[in-house]
Amino acid sequence: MSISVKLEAFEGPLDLLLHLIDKNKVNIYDIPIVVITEQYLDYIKQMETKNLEIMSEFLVMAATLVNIKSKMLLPAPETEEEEVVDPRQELVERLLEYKMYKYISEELKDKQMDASRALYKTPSIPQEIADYREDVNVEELLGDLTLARLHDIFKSIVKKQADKIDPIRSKFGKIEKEDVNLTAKFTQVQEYGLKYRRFSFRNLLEAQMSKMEVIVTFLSILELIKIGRIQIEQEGLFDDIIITYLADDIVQMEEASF
Amino acid sequence: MEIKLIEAQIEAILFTIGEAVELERIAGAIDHDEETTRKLIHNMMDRYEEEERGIHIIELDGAFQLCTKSEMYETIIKITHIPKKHVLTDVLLETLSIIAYKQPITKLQIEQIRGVKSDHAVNKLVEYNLICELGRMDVPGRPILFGTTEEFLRSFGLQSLDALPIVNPEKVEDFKLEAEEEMQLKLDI
Amino acid sequence: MEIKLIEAQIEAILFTIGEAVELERIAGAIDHDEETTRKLIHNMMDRYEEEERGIHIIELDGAFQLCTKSEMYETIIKITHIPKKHVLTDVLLETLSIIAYKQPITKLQIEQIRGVKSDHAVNKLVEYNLICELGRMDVPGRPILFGTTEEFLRSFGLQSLDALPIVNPEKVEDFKLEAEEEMQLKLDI
Repeated sequence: MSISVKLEAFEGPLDLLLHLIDKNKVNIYDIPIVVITEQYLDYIKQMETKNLEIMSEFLVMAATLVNIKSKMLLPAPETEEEEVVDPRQELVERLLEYKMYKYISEELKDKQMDASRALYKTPSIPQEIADYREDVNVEELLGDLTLARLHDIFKSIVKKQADKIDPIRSKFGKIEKEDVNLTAKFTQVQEYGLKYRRFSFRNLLEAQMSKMEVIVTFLSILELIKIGRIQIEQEGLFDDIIITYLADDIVQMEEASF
Repeated sequence: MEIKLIEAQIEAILFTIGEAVELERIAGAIDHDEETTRKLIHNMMDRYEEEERGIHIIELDGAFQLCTKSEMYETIIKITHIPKKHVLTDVLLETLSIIAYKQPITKLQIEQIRGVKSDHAVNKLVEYNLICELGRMDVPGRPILFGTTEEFLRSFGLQSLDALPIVNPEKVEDFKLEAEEEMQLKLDI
Repeated sequence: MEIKLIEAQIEAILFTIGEAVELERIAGAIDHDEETTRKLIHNMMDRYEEEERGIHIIELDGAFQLCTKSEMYETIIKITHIPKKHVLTDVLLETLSIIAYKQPITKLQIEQIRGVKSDHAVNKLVEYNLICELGRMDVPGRPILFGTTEEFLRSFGLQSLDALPIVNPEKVEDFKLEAEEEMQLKLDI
């Protein structure tokens, strides 16, 4: 399922999400998270941005979506007192707030249009008056400012600047965008399953090279659960998940509902 | 005819200075207290409207400025070139809306709402003099707090921040209904 | 009500342009012949006088200009002489401290340290006579170098820059060279 969207036409992850919600004509309070997540990932896959910063912003949202998606696939914990919070709630609130500001900015745009039709006059203060410049009383202006205080202010700025330099990131040389192919990963995960039959979820994730690979691997697992090709067990909360590969062959991406 | 004279003085001041003049300064120049001065100016404002003049007085956060009425625009551009104002992109407008409603606000807070880095937008808005630094927030790192300027009010035809368009709860309900209708539409198919 | 509107248009034109506008141009803008336009303007001139306004229209060799009446002169002088309140805000203090300890420094370098555009702060500090231009840096664009004024030193009871913990006069040249090298480096990239 590929969606044709104009690449990089979005201001950010929230903007893209709103577009997808709009496009799918779904209720913002009831986002079909699976569909939207898939389309979202599909979109960022097409993004050819070399700008790591922009890409990472979109990836953070991808992780959020996958997180929500996984929470929704899991059975809700049976608690009596606590009301079960929809995992989508926080995202919905953010989206609504963002949507509100988009609406306001449209209103402001109209206001600016109207206001730009009012014209002003440049000052016409007679030269001899304009030439008059009152003396600023520096001493009064500085008040009880001491040199020590001025130095403190300076030091705090210099310190702040030093803090800004991230010791880890500043050591990075060049970071290149890697291609994580969803179709290939989907097949790869099945190959892994066919080989090991019963394996640890944690080991599988640890074998992944990057965050993007982890995300895509995780998505593949979810998909394989959905189409009944694997089974999972977990002894206790936060224990490792053991995956059993049930099938004897491998399905291609097109056959699955990705 | 004391009042006539004072009004003439106020008109002359606003005309000469051309920019927004604080009530305080006008009051000082005409030698009256601020309350009286404000009343006088408000009276003048009404008269400018009644008399269907080509110019009027606008109020900007307690300061006053003379400018042409917007209906005059077409005629004026016929004989003089009006320099274009900065065109604000959607990104800038969106960032500006957030700052206008949430001020004082830090860059980080803006970024949390927008979901994207906003350095460029914030810097551009500072450059256009639509926002300015208000000081620093008293938390570790002491981030800069931003707020809107007088130029912002002028550019958007707002008397004060109170005149910002209000998003009432009904509007939010509308968004919801809209979304639901869209949903219904889908179910009907 | 046609005449009212045309008069408003003429007022708006004269206001916006601020200088003398030839009858011909005004006539063209309001779409009337020159004779009619002249009559209209003369009517307006009479009215401005009758109403004892602060501004009036003057005729200069077939051109017209809006200006304040000469009786208003005293009031205008008064307002321009009303001292404005000067305050050293956090923004100004911060900028001042950077200039004090890093001088000579360009605006760009200040902005790099502060992370925001600082034109406003720099201009204000110059206006307050706390900083001044020291010269220009010898790189493309020849940016202005800023430093503190003698007045600033005097206020702190300092004899010279020597007394500032970091900077001394000999070092100033070094800093300047250093800065120029850095600048050059950047341009080379």
